[in-house]
Amino acid sequence: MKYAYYPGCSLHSTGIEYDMSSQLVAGKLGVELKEIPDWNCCGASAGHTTNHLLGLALPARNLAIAEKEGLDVMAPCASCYNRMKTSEVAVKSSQETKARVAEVTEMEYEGKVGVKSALEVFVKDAGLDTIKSLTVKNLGGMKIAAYYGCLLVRPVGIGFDDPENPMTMDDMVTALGGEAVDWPFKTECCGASLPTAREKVGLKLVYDILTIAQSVGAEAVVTACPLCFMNLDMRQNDLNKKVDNANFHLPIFYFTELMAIAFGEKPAKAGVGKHFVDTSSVLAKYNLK
Amino acid sequence: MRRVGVFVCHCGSNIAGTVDVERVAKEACKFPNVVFATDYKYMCSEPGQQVIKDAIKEHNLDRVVVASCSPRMHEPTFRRCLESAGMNPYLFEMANIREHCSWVHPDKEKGTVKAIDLVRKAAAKVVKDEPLQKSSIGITKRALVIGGGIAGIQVALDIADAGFPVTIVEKEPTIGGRMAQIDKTFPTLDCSACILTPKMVDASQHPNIEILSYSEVEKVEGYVGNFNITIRKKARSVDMSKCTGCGTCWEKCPTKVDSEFDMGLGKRKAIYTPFPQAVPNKPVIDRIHCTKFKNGKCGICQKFCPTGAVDFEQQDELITEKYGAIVVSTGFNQFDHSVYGEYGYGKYPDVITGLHFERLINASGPTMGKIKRPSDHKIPETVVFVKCVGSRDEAKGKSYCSRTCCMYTAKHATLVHEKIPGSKSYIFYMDVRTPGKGYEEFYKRTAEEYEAQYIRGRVSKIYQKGDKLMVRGEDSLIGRPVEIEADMVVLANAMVAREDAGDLARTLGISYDKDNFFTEAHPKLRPVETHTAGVFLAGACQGPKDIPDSVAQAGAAASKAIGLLSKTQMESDAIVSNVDESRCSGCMICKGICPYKAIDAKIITERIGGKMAERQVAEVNKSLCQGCGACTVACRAGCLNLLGFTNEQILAEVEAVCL
Amino acid sequence: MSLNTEALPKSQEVTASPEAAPQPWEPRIVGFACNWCTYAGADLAGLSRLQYPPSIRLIRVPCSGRVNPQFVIRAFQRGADGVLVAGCHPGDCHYSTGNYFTRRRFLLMQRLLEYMGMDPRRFQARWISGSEGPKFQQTVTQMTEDIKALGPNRKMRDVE
Amino acid sequence: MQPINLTSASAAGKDFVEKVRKASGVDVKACYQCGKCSAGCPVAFAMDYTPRQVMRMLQLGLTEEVLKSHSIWLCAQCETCSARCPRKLEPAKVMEALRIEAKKAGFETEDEIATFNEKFLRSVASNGRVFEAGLVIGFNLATVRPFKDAGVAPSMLANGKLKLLPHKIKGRDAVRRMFEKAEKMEGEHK
Amino acid sequence: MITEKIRAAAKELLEKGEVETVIGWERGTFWYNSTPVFISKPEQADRLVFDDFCANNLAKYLLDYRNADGKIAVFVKGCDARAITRLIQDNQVKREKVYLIGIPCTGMKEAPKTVSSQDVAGLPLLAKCQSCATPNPVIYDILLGDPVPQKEVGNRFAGVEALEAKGADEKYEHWGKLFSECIRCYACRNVCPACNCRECAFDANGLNWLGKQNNLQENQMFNMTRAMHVAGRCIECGECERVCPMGLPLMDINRKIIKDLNELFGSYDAGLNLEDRPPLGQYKLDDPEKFM
Repeated sequence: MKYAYYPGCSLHSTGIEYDMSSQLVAGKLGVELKEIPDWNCCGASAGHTTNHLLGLALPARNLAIAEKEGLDVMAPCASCYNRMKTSEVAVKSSQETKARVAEVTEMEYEGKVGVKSALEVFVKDAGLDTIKSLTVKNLGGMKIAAYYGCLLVRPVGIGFDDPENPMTMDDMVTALGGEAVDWPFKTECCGASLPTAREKVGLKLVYDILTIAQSVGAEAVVTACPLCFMNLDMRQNDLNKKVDNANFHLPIFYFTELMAIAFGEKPAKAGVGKHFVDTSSVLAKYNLK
Repeated sequence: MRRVGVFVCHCGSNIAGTVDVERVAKEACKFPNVVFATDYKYMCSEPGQQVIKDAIKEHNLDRVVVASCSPRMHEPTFRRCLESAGMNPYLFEMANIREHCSWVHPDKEKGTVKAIDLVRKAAAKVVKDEPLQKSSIGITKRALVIGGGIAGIQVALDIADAGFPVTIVEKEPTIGGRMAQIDKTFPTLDCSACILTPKMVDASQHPNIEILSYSEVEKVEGYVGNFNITIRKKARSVDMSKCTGCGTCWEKCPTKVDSEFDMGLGKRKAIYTPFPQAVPNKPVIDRIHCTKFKNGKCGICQKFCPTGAVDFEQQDELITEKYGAIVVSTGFNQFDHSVYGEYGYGKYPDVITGLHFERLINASGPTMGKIKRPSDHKIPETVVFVKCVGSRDEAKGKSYCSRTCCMYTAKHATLVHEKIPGSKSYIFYMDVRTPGKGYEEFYKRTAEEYEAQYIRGRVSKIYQKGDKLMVRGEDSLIGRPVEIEADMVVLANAMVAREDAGDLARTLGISYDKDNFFTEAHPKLRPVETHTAGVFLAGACQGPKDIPDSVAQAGAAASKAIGLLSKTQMESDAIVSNVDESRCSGCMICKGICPYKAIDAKIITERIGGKMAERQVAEVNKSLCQGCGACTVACRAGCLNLLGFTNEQILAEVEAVCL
Repeated sequence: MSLNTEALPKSQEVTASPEAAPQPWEPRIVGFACNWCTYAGADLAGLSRLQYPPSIRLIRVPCSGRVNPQFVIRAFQRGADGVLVAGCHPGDCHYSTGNYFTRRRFLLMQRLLEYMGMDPRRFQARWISGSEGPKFQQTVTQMTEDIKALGPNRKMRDVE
Repeated sequence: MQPINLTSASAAGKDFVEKVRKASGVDVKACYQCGKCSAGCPVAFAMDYTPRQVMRMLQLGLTEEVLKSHSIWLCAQCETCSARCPRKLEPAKVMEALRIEAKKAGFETEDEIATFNEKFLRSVASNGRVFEAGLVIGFNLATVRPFKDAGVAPSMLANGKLKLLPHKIKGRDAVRRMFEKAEKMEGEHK
Repeated sequence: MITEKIRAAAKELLEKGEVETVIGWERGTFWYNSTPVFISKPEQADRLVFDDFCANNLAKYLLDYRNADGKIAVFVKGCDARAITRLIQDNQVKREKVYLIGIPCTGMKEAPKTVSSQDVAGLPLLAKCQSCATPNPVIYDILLGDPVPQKEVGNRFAGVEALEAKGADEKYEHWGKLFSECIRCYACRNVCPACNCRECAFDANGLNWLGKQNNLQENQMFNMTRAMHVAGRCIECGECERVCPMGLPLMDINRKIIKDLNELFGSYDAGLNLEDRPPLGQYKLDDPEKFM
């Protein structure tokens, strides 16, 4: 299986671990990733809340480049995936939109290729049995809360899993030998740019998610979005400082990091050393160092 | 040469508004055979019909065309008018220039042209009309009630009191229906069993009522007054004649199964009666769970039965009976809220439905009337009620309002306050709809005396947090999101049709709407009849409704059935098929087409070539024929013709319309 | 005695140009409607004041099973530009099986008409129930548009 | 609290509602004010008007008041409301359309969020990709909190999570032209 | 050789008085068409013959014997036998009143172009025999000669498919030209075993299904209505095409109907077995609804 790889801006900076671990997992699963040459930013939520057509055109340019090589796109970041899927669906469903987007991007995107999120490619398409068979060091029952955020599962028709109770990552955790904890905040929003742009509001959302995760006894949280990762990982000590009796030490993982480790890669190579919240203690507990 | 009179109706401004009625009348005069044409403000009114009668006499008319509304509305009216003027009512045609013309074509010029065409069509057909007579058929003076809930029982009692034998066919092992599961009934809070069980006993003891419980209607043939209905009496594995209902069998039976009657909150045995006051109080063996049927072992119930009533070899029994009228009262199902991911897909044990709650507060329920939450049997302090679950929700549920939830939720809140001192109940609502007699006062009392906190807003998410249920909503009156830590949540699920309602409708030949509720003949004027003569509706199977409305409808349906059965003869429609025996070659292709088996072969003798010879021809049984006309097309030689819609009449209409 | 082929109607389609003709040409559609469903659906469309082009003339029959394919040919002969046969959805027929025969007869008839050179859009059959007023309105509107595009029907008609 | 003159408000509101319908594909008249969107909205607690109230203000024609609200900026576009609306409406799309209209009308009630988005897009327009470090620093300076989250900078640098120089893509002029074109074409989404 | 068997069989039946009449073929005025013959005495049996020109389908003559008392014997080729089955299904002929003598048929020949040449072998098979799918009779009391092998028929709907592929106007042009040549002599109806009504709808006065005018649109009405009437009854005996004085390709219409019937309602060939019911006389719940 060969995909046009769309890392997105975060995977080259704040979400570097997600890129590293995705490459490793792709190697293990035999998925060939060919980075889209000269890809541009998908505009994320800033784009489509400023100019709707721009919000469709920015991802369309990347899709057009991928279409030239006849490859479907794989976008690990949930926001990039959501934006590209919205553009793909819009262009496919209306000739007029296709024409207007083509006019803006000055490139022809016919809609012959589509976009898949990393979760779809590495878990759903690969299949749980393949994952089980590749697991060398299983997670030994580590209690993990799978956090999907919103853009992977909503809106209906764009999201690829059940908007209220998605299970793809939970199944992956079980397949890797971990214990996927059932908790109600799988798809509650982490606030995206709010923790940065409007801290008081954004932090409360992160606080609620971490509190519930802790209350169900999760030893770690796994996610598939660099923005959710950054909010949950980087903001823990902000919360510990700013909110009394908040004491969060909940390691946050990318699902590709867990897969890489379970497939026998050295954790450091997967990038777990770069997190804000220390992951070594939980990894040691389940001798995954 | 015929003498046709054309009468164009204004229908106030409904027609005259967008059709030039005078011009239509003027044009009508030019049609062949039309000798008189006029227009009048309201043709269907008394004076309007008088205009027709006078014109018939004055102009010696032998055919009448009325251009007004849909024949489905006033064809009978004008036929009676002709009859009273001494004319055969079938020498009459209508042109629908209202529903099919004035109301749908705003352009007056085009509307008028079309109206003229429609009148020309009617005039062309009326010329070919022949006088027809109705024939009369006997009526089986016996009624069938499908569904033994409160509505079915009430219908049966009313018909039986009028002196006609009634059979109640009930799918469950006992009659009583949904009402038997309910604890108290609004608005008077009297106990449901206290007002239902006496009726059930009356029904079982009434000389005119026969109860076929644990039975279903398999096939319906025939037509009004002469239905023959095949009923499948499902095998109870208990001989009803021997069983005394002593209960030894279900005490000794080792197998425990979730009781459907108790909504899965309590257990029942493999041999069981759904609830103690069951009528007939004779058990049924659940062959899916009974170990005897699963692997041949056990059989304890047979051993201990004092009267040897248990009979494992009993088979389903098919009986066919003749009935004159059918009343359908099959009730409703509760909406399955597992489609709501935001409410936990039905996985949270303490998120229950209204019927579950009814079983909890019911004295003969699984918790003997104490409200204990299913997960850990603790008595809930904070109870949250969520209304409109599945109702008024085009996205995941039904678009309609289920009418009864506002009242039964208010009732539940009252009972929570009474049964759990110090408890607090919150009710999430969009609108409180309590229109019945004494309903609004009942609702107000819940809020004032029973401290039920009403919050206007739909609940967006319910999730488990520790042993509490977090309920997130918005109080849209002050515009603030709210959150409640509840011990138990009761969802007021929508009323939906039974899952097999569609199949039953097809078996009966009655129509049903997009939600599988049966369609009444006319929403306002004929609410308990259906388009199929002789089949009546009562209760929630026709649409969501509460007990008072169901019982009222039951009375109405019963009176309709009694009206039908009280007739000695019934006139069958004159629109029936007719065979031209001289041309019929006896190929009998028509026989296989007729849905009512109204056509059969007969041998006639006639003189052919100088000697008498026998020949087979088709013959139509006028009382069985319902006038669908499917046979007329199958007959290549065209010897089968449908009176009132003959080939000549329809060809005349086609030609008139295509000029 | 043989017929001269000039008498053969000119079969190329006369495309009505709406702008030119003073009064835009209104197609003439003959509709056979079953009394219990489609006729009631048309009544409901009237009750709900759903506007549609005045091109259709409904002939009421007790059941769609009463419509003889020869009526359809006769309608085209006498100048109909389009014919619609409409009845209850299979399974909902008031006479329980009437429309099953309609379905078979008109599936065959539609193909025969097409085989004889009649444009398939001119002959339609639809299931329209008593509660589907909007569907009746859309069917008539759509059919009128299709036939307006085709222009008046010259085939199988009285030879002018 | 002045009474709302509905006659003038709803007249003016009518064509604004039509503009919102064209931009978002949502007919706000269909909303029956059940409040499920507000109940599920993660940031409703911080809003001046809950999503339901925003829809109500549109129904009543209070165009300016709604365009000056904080809610339309705080909305994180997480689509929870659209996924659960019983009338199959999409309040998220309405919020998006209102934010665009507010920007056009010059109202940026949540100026910090508006600034963040502008900086984000300016970085994309000039580099073709977001230069995260530049964005954060630019945003902090613009919001006069130069040292906000400065603490995390060193460890991020060490972990290679912060690039000091933006990566300018070859096609950045094409991307810049896209911004201008989209601006010119009024960005209407049919 | 078959002719001796035929004569012997006929003579024996008549001598024993088992049948009143025997219907067969005899040499016609021209050597290239044999004509039907009705014999009632044993000695007349010698007139009977079976050669390459016995194309007539004798089944329909039984309609004239509806009220005759006593049995009738009739010689039936493969196609004729299917006609008998249809007539029995339409209650026009009682099985017990007919004695069927089956003859496996290798196909009848066309008349020669030039009268003079006597070369029989070189003559091509009749159109209807080229695509014959049932050379051996499906119903008979006795069978003269052993069954003939079923020959490869190829796609009998090729003509129909070629026509179907044409555009609407082309098809109308094609059929318009042909139907304008139809002189409405009704030979096709009179020879067709499927058309077994006592009085045809088109003959009945007062029932103006069909105008008496002999113009294109009435011809279209006649031919299309006949096609619909014989739908599910036509046994592809091809007689209508053979007897049509104007040489119209009538089988192209009937085969179109048969093709559609098979495509739409499942494979069905008329007259193959007695229990079949014509497709338009029944329905299946899951019938297709292509354009409804």
